[in-house]
Amino acid sequence: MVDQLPNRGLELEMLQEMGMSSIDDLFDDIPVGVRMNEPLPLPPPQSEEEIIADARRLLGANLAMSEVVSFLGAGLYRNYVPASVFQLITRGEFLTSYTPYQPEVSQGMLQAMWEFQTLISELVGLPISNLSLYDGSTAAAEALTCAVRVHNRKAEQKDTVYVSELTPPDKISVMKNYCQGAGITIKFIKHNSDGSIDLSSAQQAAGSCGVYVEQPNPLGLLDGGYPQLKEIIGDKTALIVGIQPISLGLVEAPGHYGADIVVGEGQPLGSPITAGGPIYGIFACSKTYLRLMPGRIAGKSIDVDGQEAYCLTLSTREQHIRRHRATSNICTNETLIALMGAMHMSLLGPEGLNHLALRNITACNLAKQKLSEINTIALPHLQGTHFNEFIVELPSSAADCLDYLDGIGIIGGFDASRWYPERKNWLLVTVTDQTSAKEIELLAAHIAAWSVGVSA
Amino acid sequence: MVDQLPNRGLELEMLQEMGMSSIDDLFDDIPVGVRMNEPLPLPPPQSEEEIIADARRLLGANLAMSEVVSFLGAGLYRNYVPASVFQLITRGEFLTSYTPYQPEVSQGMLQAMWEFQTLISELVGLPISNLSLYDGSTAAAEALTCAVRVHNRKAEQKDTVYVSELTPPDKISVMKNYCQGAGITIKFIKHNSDGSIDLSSAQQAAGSCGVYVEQPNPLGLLDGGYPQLKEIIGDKTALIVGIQPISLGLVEAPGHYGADIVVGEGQPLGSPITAGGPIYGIFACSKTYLRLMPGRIAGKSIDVDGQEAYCLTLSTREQHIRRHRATSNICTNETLIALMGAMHMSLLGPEGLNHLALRNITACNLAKQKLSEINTIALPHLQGTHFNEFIVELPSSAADCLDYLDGIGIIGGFDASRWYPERKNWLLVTVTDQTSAKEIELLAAHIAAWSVGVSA
Amino acid sequence: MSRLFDFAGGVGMGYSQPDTLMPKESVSLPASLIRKELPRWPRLSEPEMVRHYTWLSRRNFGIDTGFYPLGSCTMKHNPRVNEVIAQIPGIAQIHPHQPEHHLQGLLSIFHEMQHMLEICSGMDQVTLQPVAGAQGEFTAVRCVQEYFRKRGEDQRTKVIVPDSAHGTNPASAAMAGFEIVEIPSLEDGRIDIDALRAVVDDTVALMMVTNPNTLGLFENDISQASEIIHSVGGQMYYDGANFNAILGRTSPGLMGFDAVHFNLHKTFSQPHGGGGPGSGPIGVKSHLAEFLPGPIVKKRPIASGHENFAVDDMWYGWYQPANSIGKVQQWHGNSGAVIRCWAYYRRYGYGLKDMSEHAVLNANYLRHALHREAQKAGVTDMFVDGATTKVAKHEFTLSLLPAKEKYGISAMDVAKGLLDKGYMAPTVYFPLVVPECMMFEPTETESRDTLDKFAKEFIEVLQQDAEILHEAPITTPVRRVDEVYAARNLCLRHPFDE
Amino acid sequence: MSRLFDFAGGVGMGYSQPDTLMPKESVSLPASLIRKELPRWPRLSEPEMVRHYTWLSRRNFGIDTGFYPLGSCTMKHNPRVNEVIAQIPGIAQIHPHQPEHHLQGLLSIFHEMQHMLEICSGMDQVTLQPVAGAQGEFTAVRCVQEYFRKRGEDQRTKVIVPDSAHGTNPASAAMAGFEIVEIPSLEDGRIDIDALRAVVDDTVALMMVTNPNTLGLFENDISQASEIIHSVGGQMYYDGANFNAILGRTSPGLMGFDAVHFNLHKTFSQPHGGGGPGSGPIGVKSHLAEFLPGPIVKKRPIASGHENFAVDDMWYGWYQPANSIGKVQQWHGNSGAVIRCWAYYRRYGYGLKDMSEHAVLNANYLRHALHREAQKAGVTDMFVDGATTKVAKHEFTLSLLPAKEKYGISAMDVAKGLLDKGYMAPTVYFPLVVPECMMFEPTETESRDTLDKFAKEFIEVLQQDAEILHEAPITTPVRRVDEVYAARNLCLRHPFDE
Ligand SMILES: Cc1ncc(COP(=O)(O)O)c(C=O)c1O
Ligand SMILES: Cc1ncc(COP(=O)(O)O)c(C=O)c1O
Repeated sequence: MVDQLPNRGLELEMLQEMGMSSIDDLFDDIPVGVRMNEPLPLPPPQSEEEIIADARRLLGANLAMSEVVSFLGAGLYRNYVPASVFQLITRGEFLTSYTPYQPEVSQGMLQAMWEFQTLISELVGLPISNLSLYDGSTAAAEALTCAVRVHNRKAEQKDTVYVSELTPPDKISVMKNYCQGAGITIKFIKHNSDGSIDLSSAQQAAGSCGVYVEQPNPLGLLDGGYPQLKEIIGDKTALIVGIQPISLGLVEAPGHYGADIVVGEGQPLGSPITAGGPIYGIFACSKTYLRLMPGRIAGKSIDVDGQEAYCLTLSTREQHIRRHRATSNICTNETLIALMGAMHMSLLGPEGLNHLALRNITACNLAKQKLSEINTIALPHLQGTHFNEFIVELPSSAADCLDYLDGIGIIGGFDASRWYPERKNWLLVTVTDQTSAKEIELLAAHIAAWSVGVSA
Repeated sequence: MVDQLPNRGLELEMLQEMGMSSIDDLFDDIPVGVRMNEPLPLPPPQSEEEIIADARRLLGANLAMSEVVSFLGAGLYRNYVPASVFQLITRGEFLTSYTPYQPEVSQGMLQAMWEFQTLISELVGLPISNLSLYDGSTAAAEALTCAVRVHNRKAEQKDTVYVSELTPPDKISVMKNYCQGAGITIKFIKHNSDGSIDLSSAQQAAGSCGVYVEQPNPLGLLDGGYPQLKEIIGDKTALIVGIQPISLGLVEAPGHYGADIVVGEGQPLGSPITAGGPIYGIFACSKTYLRLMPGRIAGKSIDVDGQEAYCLTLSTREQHIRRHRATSNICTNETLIALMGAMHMSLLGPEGLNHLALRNITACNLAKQKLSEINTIALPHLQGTHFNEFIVELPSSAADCLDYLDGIGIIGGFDASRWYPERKNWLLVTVTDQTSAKEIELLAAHIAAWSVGVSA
Repeated sequence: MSRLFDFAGGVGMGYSQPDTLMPKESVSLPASLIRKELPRWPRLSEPEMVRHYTWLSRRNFGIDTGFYPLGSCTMKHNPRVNEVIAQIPGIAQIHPHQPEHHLQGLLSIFHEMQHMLEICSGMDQVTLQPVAGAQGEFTAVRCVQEYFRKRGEDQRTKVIVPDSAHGTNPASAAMAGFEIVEIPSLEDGRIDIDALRAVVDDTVALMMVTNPNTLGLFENDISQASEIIHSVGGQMYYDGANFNAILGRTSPGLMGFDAVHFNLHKTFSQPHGGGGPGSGPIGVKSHLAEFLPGPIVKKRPIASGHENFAVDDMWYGWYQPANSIGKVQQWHGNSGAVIRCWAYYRRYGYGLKDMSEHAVLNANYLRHALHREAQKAGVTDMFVDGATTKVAKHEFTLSLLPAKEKYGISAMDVAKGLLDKGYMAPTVYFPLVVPECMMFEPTETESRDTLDKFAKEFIEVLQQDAEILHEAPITTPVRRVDEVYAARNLCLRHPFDE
Repeated sequence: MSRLFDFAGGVGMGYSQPDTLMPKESVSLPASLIRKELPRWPRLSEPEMVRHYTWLSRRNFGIDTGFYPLGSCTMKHNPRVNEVIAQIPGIAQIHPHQPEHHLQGLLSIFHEMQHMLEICSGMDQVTLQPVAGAQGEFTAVRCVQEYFRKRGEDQRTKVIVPDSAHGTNPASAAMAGFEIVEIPSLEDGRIDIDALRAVVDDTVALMMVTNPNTLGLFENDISQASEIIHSVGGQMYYDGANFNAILGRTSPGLMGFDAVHFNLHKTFSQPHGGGGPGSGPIGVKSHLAEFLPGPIVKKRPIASGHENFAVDDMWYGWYQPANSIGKVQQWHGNSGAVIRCWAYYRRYGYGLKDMSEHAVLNANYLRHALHREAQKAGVTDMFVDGATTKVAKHEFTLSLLPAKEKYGISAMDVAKGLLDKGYMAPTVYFPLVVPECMMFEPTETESRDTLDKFAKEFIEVLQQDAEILHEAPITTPVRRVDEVYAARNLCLRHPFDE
């Protein structure tokens, strides 16, 4: 079959033109000792129809969140990506391009990148945005090392950064991997029992290279204390805020209350969850960090005729120029997914973003209300403001409750003891713009039934 | 919401610039007596998310042939359309264009049309192909009227055409509607009990304006007698052959055995069944019919610089020029679907078409073999050569059998008594390249079980 | 150039297929039926095929690439979610011969669409079977024909068509066997009531009218025309190609029509790339309903045992009109198009009225902007309105006759000049009543910015020297194409090595 | 120009949304948290948005629009069925925290991919977590680092990298905290075994090698290099960016490597438009397996009660390596990319060998054709091979130094000239060991016709006058872009009215 190999059947002609007589001639530079002499022990090739049938069978065996009632979030969120976004992102000119090394024939992608930077910059309230990092966790990790690069010389607490103790362990694990090579110590900031940040604990971070907190925090809480953080930690310590981008349709942009770097998981803006990737990491910062930040940046320039034109810029930070002194090793990144984000943002507009945020928070409020009516469970942070998820304290383990709900066909949320092992009974319930009132009723009813059962 | 109306919210500004003050001003030319004064009694607008949810719910309630075991064909056939075809046809430049009135900016579509014409011309063995008619039935109907336009003056049997008696009644109904205005009488040609054409009956068509037969015929039979037809009916009578395009990967092209016009349902080449539309009608002919044929034709030309260029041609046949003397009233047609056909043909290549035909006929042979092993049923045309469907004679009504199979989740075929009312027990069983051996086993087993039951 | 028949390729096919179920050798055909030579199709690998059609597409203009003010064609944006919906297996993989209980979702959507079109048009019964506007016309004409046959009024052999009508109107009526009586229109394309009166008698079966007419003007004498036709026992047919102008503001029913077709692919946005597919449902008043092609969808109570298949509290079933003309397409029409148009309708609901209002707003605004820019640039001597009127509906015409007479610049020159500016040209030389006609239909999906920019650049084109404009277009994939050469040197397929 | 921030639009949003579940007024936020001004995002209706991004796309070059011989990037055709598969809800709508019994299909595919990559690379355990090649490198370096820490060999602080290595190699090793020892390559980019010997001692943790090297030549001394490094207790790392050259012909395992990364997005064709996404799994020998990031998929017998969820006769479960370095991405890597690459792999199966053979065939043929056309045209004085060799692997280099010296034509000039011919330029000025380097990688998905045509047109470019070539490109959306201006006048976002 020709299929993907247009020269199938022409091998001999081509070889003969080069004065060779067999494909083996092309490989005789491989020393005999390292040659693979047996065929690859793999199954035979499949046709497109067979592949798609197998894919449908295997992936069809997965339980897609779109096919059940789900309250699982914890960092990745059910969302809706407008149909036009998929249609446009799969245009071959976008899909099958690569890094725009030749700007003259890559203006479309470069301009889209530059527009993405602007959209993110406006979203988070900071002048600089890159395009883009792998995901929210690596963006957070790169922000920490970037903060150290910028502040370490003058820092009182050298090689030290502080991170909110609520940060999910998997994210902390990524941070540790990224930080250990540079000899950075990660210390933790405490939170109060109502979930809000312990400002006196934060005080201890002053003089370190950077502080990382999340808004909303991993318990789903919007923390009204953050606007004081910058003053507490001071100018020489980077305030790094991890955000859920949709929330910024309602919640103040961190750049407006002193954040120096804003990072986050871009997924809710334009990308399906896709089992956790490909998604894209948001990274924005103030001018101070520009030359030591990681990742790609597109700049607006002119061509030889003086016409508006775009190109990659500040590449001297990057590995292909600076090699081992680069600000990051990132090369292949998540541009195409970020571009989906740009398309989604373009369609939303400011009011659309605001409405999307309102859909999340009102659904969350409804869920809080319904669940708070159940006597056998508690909402430990009921008084706090949540964006789209919150903790429910159960009368028995969250794992048991999730099992029970799973039997009914409901994904009830996230077992928070996977993050906070001592919190066996904490269930993190997530609602998004995709959650219906009926689904909330259903969850409340079944949690009530289960909790009455275990309480009895 | 702006959504599809970019000027939402700008109405007043725009009106004022025109010296108006309300939208009503734009409609005051509508006489009071015919104004609609109440709002349209329709439901409120829906968001994209709500529409898609409703579509999934409603269309999800349909039983798609891709989700069950199906042997239903009878003119429309389960097929596979390569993924790249969908991806390319939805490129906005193709999707959102219209009739290429301005050839300078429509070269892509025009060239694709011209290439389609060539592909079809090669497929059926005739020099001319249009692009395209609505479906197979209207193509057949237009072929009849075209034949009369061409031959009537010299015809011995004026205003008369002959059609195979096996032709499905719905298709005959379309033919009648198209023919009646021109005063054309449709007479019928008989078939022998083995399903083959009765050549002596065909003899009677000599001197009429045209003869319409199908290859494979509606019983699924390939008729070895057709190559004699042209000689029998003579030069002054158009031989019109309706084809299933896939079969021509194996079966002689009608143009090579004397057909003057070849028509057919394009669907199996590049288009999903889609409940019967949009699909596309194939229409090809010899030079004799060119100036009196229906539909669009693209021609190769040059531009003012002498460069290769394409444009619509021979439009003087069409309604927008010739008005009531046009060869057809067709205006909007099925170009986009025909283009899917062209893409599919491009990917298949000659060998791919041949293989696809072989997949059909071998699956059909396997099904015939398995079903012929069942004692309680009969295959009345067992000795004939079938392409991808055949008649099974059941011990009781096909309708009953289909009901029984439906209960098991199998679409068992087509109740041929819907075409031939006296044949209550005839089931038309269709297999295609999409049918698996396992499905054939399943059908055989369940038909056997049912027929034993009713025979007992 | 990328040419399909240049791809000679390797061996095999561009997408690999599973094996046959039995060995190829097992197949035996009668010798007379064996194909001796396979079609001389090209051989493309998938990468080549993708690149070829991508290349072709990039040489094509669509709404997605720019403003497409092609009058009479309603080139509005095609929402992309509709394409997603049309790929759902519950429509794409449906066979029209499946039993009703397999198709309740489809049938309920059909029913909803019939109902919606009945409401919007003021008709009593709609069928979705015709697959394009012209087929809708033919279908309706056939129903009227059978109506009169049943009444024994066989003398009604004539169909009246204004000379400004679209070509499909007379063509469809002629196909059904009617004699066409063309009546001249007034200067503004409107019906000449006196001319109409002069030709009517009891041989008239039908009058076909487009309203707003092909100049974009509302026929304010329409009730009178209906009366005249009805007074001699004839029927009134509404060509709904311009339905985008009147939704929720008036209806063919209110104007006295007996039958109407809809160009769903225009008004309801089914993409019809390159010329189709379309969908041309018709609606009729109750006296014509028994003649409609079947099947039509009706609802009824759910039979017991069928509850599981139902999508709501009613059962949707096929229904055969008593004296049906039979079929005009072998299946159920362009169901896939109907589904897309349903999705489009759902987006607006009762707001279809807003949609029409914006279409009319945009058309009037563009007309205003063109005059405004002409004034600003001092080129008011180049064109005049195709018809004098305070307001147009969803489209309007200009006559470039002054430009032609003064500067030798034709409507076609201007059209080609617009191509160079990155626009699709408006419809030219139609309707014929307007000399050097250009017909503009912006649709509701264009922004004010686009209209303003277009108006400016239109005037820029007019300001070019005639000699330069004769050379246009120069920036397009090819330059002016020689259509005469194409007709004289017919090359309708790849010649291979003949 | 279409500029996103020019769209001021009407009111509202470009796609309509359902209402909120509770009235907006019910929402109360602490005053300090209320956003005062919404982002100054543009307002586009769907038609405007579609047109804007369509316009942008048409100003971009991709494999679909033309030959893309960008060396080191393996720009092969991206089969479209893979995109369809990646949209199936069973991957697109999957949350990584769902329990194993929700994900048996996904896990079985992960397992199949781990297994296939183990076979192709000769490694013992693969993880799919890293999301790009560079992250794969970093992950492997971290594993090696922990390996030595566990063994108490803390003195191993150095990583050896040939100067021809890709920038990510030293960058990744440095990120992990290693000191980089760069050794000069031989003229052909191959490892200088003597130079290597000179630097090794027991402070060496790792050597990173690309084979075939960045000049496209196979390192025939690779076994020797492995021996040297292993003899001092170090580890060998294989940069798999060039894996497309050797599948089924040799493997990193056979060559003595301990760890390897794969650029799935290159070799297995995950589309990475504009620069990504990628997928960079790594494979290691058993002694490193306990350090891999988790989770990894392992199979085991099905526990009773779970049969209904299973996709075959085994259970696929997550598994945490004993001394895991932890995570390098928060979830399970780029699962969506892994699925596409799985679909790609299935298309070839054991025929992955054919794929590599065609990649190498095409590269050698193109190299041959370039020399052939140069000969024909008599321009043999413009370039020389980047390295003398009988055969190249999947890519090769030319040096344009002669052209530069004789005619003042630089590799960059030629690159820009190629853009005017409708091609993407090869990689230029990399690797640095080749002066005025151009690096060509045609991949297996290009036809002979394309290679022949490109070779001809490449020579045509060389035949242009230097002055003319300095002006290239002239047919592209913009002309030569001033990168210095961009860096000096940083404009990294829309300025609004600042
Ligand atoms: C006024 C008018 N009537 C009828 C038609 C015919 O409709 P269709 O092209 O769908 O057959 C058209 C469209 O071209 C039209 O513009
Ligand atoms: C030789 C080589 N090594 C490593 C890499 C880095 O891989 P990635 O871009 O996937 O991070 C690349 C790709 O750019 C490469 O060409």
